Amino acid sequence: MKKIIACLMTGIMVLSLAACGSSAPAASDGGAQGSAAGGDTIRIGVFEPSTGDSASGGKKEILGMQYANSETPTVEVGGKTYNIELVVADNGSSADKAPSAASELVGKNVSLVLGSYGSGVSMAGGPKFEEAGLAAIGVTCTNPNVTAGNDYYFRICFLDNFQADVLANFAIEKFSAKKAYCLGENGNEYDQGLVAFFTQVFEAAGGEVISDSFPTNNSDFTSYLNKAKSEGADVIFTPVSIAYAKQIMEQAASLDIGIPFLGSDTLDDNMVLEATKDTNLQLYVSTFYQEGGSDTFDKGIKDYINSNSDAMTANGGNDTISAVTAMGYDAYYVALEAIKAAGSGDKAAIKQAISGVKWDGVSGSIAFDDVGDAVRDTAYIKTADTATGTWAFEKVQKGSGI
Amino acid sequence: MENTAENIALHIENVTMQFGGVVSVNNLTLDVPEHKIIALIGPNGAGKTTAFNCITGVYRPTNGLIEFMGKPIVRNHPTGKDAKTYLGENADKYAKESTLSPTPDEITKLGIARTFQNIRLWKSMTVFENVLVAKHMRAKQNVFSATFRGNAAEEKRMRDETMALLQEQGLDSYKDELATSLPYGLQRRLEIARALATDPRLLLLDEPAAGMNPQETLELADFVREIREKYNLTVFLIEHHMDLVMNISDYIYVIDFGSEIAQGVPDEVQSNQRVIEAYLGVAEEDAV
Amino acid sequence: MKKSKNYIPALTGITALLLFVVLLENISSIIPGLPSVFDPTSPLFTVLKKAAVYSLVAVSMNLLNGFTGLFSLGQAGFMLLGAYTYAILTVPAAQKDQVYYLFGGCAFDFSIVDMFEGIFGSGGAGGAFSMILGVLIALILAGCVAGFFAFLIGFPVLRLKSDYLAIATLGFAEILRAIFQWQKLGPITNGANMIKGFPTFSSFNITDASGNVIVRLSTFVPFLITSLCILLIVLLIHSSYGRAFMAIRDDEVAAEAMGVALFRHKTLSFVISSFFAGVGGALFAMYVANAQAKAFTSTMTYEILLIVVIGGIGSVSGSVLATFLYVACSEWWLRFLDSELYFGNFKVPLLRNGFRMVVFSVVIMIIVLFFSQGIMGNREISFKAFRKGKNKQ
Amino acid sequence: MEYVISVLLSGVSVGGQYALIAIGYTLVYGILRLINFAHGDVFMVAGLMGIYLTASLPISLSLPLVIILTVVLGFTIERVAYKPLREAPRMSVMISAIGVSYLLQNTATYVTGGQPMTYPSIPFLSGTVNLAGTQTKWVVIITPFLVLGLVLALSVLINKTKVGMAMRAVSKDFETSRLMGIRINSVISVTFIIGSALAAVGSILFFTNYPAITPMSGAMPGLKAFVAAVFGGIGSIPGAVIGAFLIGICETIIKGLPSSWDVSVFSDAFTFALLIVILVFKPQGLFGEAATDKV
Repeated sequence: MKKIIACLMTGIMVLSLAACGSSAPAASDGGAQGSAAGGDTIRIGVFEPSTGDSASGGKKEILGMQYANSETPTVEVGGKTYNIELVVADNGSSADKAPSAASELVGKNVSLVLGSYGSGVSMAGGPKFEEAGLAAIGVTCTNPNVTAGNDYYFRICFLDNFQADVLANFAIEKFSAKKAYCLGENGNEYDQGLVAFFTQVFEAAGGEVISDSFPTNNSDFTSYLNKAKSEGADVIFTPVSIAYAKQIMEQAASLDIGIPFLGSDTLDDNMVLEATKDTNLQLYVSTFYQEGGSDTFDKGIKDYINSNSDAMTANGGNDTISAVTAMGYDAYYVALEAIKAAGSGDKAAIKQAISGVKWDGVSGSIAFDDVGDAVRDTAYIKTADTATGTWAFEKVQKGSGI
Repeated sequence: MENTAENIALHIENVTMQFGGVVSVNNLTLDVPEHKIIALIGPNGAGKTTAFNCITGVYRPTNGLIEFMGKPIVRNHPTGKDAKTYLGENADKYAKESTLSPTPDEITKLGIARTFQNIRLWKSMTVFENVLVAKHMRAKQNVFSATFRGNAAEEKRMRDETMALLQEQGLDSYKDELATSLPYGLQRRLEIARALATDPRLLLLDEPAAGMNPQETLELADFVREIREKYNLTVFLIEHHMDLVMNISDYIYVIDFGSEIAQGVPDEVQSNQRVIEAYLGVAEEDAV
Repeated sequence: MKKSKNYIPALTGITALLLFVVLLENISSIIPGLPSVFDPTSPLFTVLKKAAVYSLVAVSMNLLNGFTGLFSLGQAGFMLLGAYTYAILTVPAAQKDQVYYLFGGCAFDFSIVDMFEGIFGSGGAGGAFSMILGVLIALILAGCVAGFFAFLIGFPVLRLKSDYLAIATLGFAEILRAIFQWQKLGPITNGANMIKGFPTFSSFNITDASGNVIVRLSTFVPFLITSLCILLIVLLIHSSYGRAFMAIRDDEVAAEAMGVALFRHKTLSFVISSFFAGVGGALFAMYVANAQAKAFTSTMTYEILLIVVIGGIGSVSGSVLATFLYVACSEWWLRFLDSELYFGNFKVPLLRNGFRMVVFSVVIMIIVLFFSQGIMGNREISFKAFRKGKNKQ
Repeated sequence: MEYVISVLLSGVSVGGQYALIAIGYTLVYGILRLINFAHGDVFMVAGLMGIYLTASLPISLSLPLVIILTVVLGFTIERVAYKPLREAPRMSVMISAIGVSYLLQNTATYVTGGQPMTYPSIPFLSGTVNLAGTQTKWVVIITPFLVLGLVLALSVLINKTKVGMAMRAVSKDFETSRLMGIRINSVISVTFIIGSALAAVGSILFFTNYPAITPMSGAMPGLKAFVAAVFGGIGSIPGAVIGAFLIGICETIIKGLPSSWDVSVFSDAFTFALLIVILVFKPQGLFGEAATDKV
């Protein structure tokens, strides 16, 4: 019996090694591997969750990169045309799977990395990239600690504190809110970070904040929502991940809650939108991109989604464009710019080149500061049109500049 | 027992064990004098093993006192819910004194060792290891000295003693076999050897001859006497084989439905009418 | 006695393994042109590091479940305690404000490493020595904190029967997680945010003045610590106490009747197992370079339990072997199952994201159902068995 | 006042849904002495089946089909993963249960692609109603009554029928029942069938109320239902139901406590703390019978 297992294990081992061998071309000594490795291919690593809690967002982000890749599959460097290949590794939305996904990408000799959706995995994978001297461009990881202390991590999105600032100001300007109820997941740095910054800004402006956290995998939100109502909150701020947001919206609808909801970029998702359809909910979210911001992009990606059933599934079964898709799209072009600026697929050169890259993307113009964060001073606020089940543009909101 | 000049090894007084509404042992009082072989007999379900379990700390008796070598080791009286449902006698006798309910290992440490009715050897361990574990209790060591091998001398002593014990019991040739691979008779013998390894003064044997043929039973009788001499033991045993009981016991207690119905030397017990009734059942048809 | 001689080949084996790991890690800089799998950043080394960490936790769980027969599912909780203790104690004071940015710094405004740097100096050899000493002490304290909590919780729960014990320890781990994520404890635990910036395995690489790595030790370090800990566990198992644990596993009533103080030995085993789980948790934090309560879920405990089962309940070498196979399969070799694969124009069916884990769980079920002894049963890989095999020929 | 009513309402409805899962746990544990870790995941799979079936079939057809398929699933799990281990140590069966739970979760992740799925709204159940100034779904009101009805039916089954008698006998003494000619395997299968059917009904109620399903949706309700079963005294159906309602209500009350106390995060932790306290002080639960080990 033991022998059978032993044989089986050996078999798996051999097969998979063979698979690894065939998919990863034998490389190269130390430095100039990017250009030497694939001949005329440059690989871009995609470090995104496609399983776990954040799978939904991760997949949409990948979608944007894939579309961009299908639009511009090559890059011209030094008079030579290189094919761009996207290498996807699933970080499983969890910090303990992230390092191995990161080294998977490193092992496949990518020239730079895009991702991830979610800050926790980015922070867990970051040291691997740093160690390998590989630059990573965060797409929608908004936690300040992603880039702080890691020279190799950059990002093209705004930060949590900026986003919370924007939303707090919006709440005050639009609803003259005096009392806000914040609800986040316990132990989720994204939720708790936004709630903390929101509280700072809102209280500084003389408002009152009540906040609650719910335990992971919670389903019943009616108690929290009823509490918000009985406390007389003017707005409810729920910077939670998609699955919870969906649950909260559904339950709020059946409770006839009557208080406007403010959401962060994670709520900018079809599934959340769907939950608000045919209800009397008011949902406002801050986001990176608003559909209609670039007609060519909108049209192009809708065609892409509609013509590709896998893409359709990844987008949740319809062709509404998520902001993270636009961000993924922009990230791809920023990466191309960096490769062009570096003049090769060499990872060290690319790292050097990134900080100087400027790009006018569909989500606005992108440039980096010294820490590696994108310089952004505006966010889009959009609202769920419950009659049609689409997003409607509300306004461009600036922060208070704290 | 009449002869009070003898030292009493084990003294059981008014012990009652009640499970819910069932009284398993009822007001049992008996003495086991030092260096004697005393038997506790009775029909199936009479409460013999329960009595053993009270002595060895597996159960906490509902009421009563147990003394070992003149010192109280177990004492209890019904309290709380037990007091309301208590069906036995002498409920107040021990109420003033503090209760004592040691765990089985503490009893063993005092010098009472036992075997089990259904053999309970450690099945994944060898014969040698089975006996060696019983030496663990009296070893001078702690978990650090044991892990870092600071107890090498002590470990060697334990191993040597174990080996000597196995040799005496004629089990040394099986020492690396799994305990459960031994033939039945040897497993019983190993259980006794294991109990001896705890350096007891009183040995409790729970049906040591169960499942043995007459020849083996006979050998067992000699064996029990032999170890009594060699280790200066007192033996208290439960048994069904009347041949064995009558052969080796110095004194016999008979219980039925938890209560004592007779006591005496083998001949007295053998001819006692209540004992015969208890074993054969009252011949009701004849009585009518 | 004969027994002590058996440790010599075992020690030689471990030393050889450690030397091999150092060699493997540095081979790409010694001999250029090797396949990319030997690059220091290749998945090979990530897998080795993770497996080294997990194998310690698996062995610690085996000590409890396999050798003492206590079915506890609290391993992730004790790892959490270890990880946080290590992290809080070693993040340099200078970085604490950045890491605890939501709470305006940490309540513990010191770091063991800093403390030693104060004594031995922070540069060159003194700095290295301070870091090693600081990390070691933090690791031991991590184990102690986990062990202490095990002692506290063990008092009520170790009296419970097998499956009740399992569910109670599982519950305890969940409670711990909720507490460590609580924003009100933020100044200590950093609330929901991760703690980072402490020394990791890579900090042990020897670098030259300009920061280039000369000798890599980042895989060697977890191997060394794990080997030491497992060696201790093996010594314990083969001591008088280990035998008492096994007696409890085989028959609790008989063990107690033969003078093994049941509760004391159960507590001992529980505390020791949790100590090593705590050290394992600290190593895990070093591996992922952060500490965050979110990672230490019951799924993690289940994963470790399944590793123990695959390796064979009651076999230390089985647990170690199973860990390396499990981690390598789930994180490396079977990854290809997650992406679409084409042979020419033929698309291999079923392959897409998540398929790897399905295949994996099916394999686990097959092992649980049909090979319930696991790879090793309760046997061990030993040189003795090796020699026996030779003699037969 | 409105607020108190709303908190209690959701407590009762959560409790009712836990009760339906808890019965499955308590029955199985009563008979096999097995914590069926996979039960919560069966509940989750029942929810997913509800989604996929209603997508292609009318509700009137798909809901009964959900129950039937869940029963088949529960039955199959027992036959494939637990029956071969009947003679093995209890720990092995429990590990097998954990394995099944892992498999169901991973398969669900694979099938759904890790996306949260939306449970369809079921006519009437999903409709809203205004009760004493609090708006809520019909399902919230109906759940406790439905649970009571099912429990009554179940007690009749257990106390009045032959199968029920066999189930009681097996839970009292496994070996003797076998010797007395009770077909153990059929009894166990019936137990799993009842448990799974109730879990399916539970899933319909639960997910109508909380319509997003992720692969992890079953784990927490499953564990809590188990705690409820222990709380009420394992093996006792009324115990499990009362335990479930108590836990459901306590949990929502904790969530509803003032935010300034910041204790709502401990609503899950509370359940487990309760479990530990119960196990330590009253291991037989509220209505369970104390058992003594035979030596």
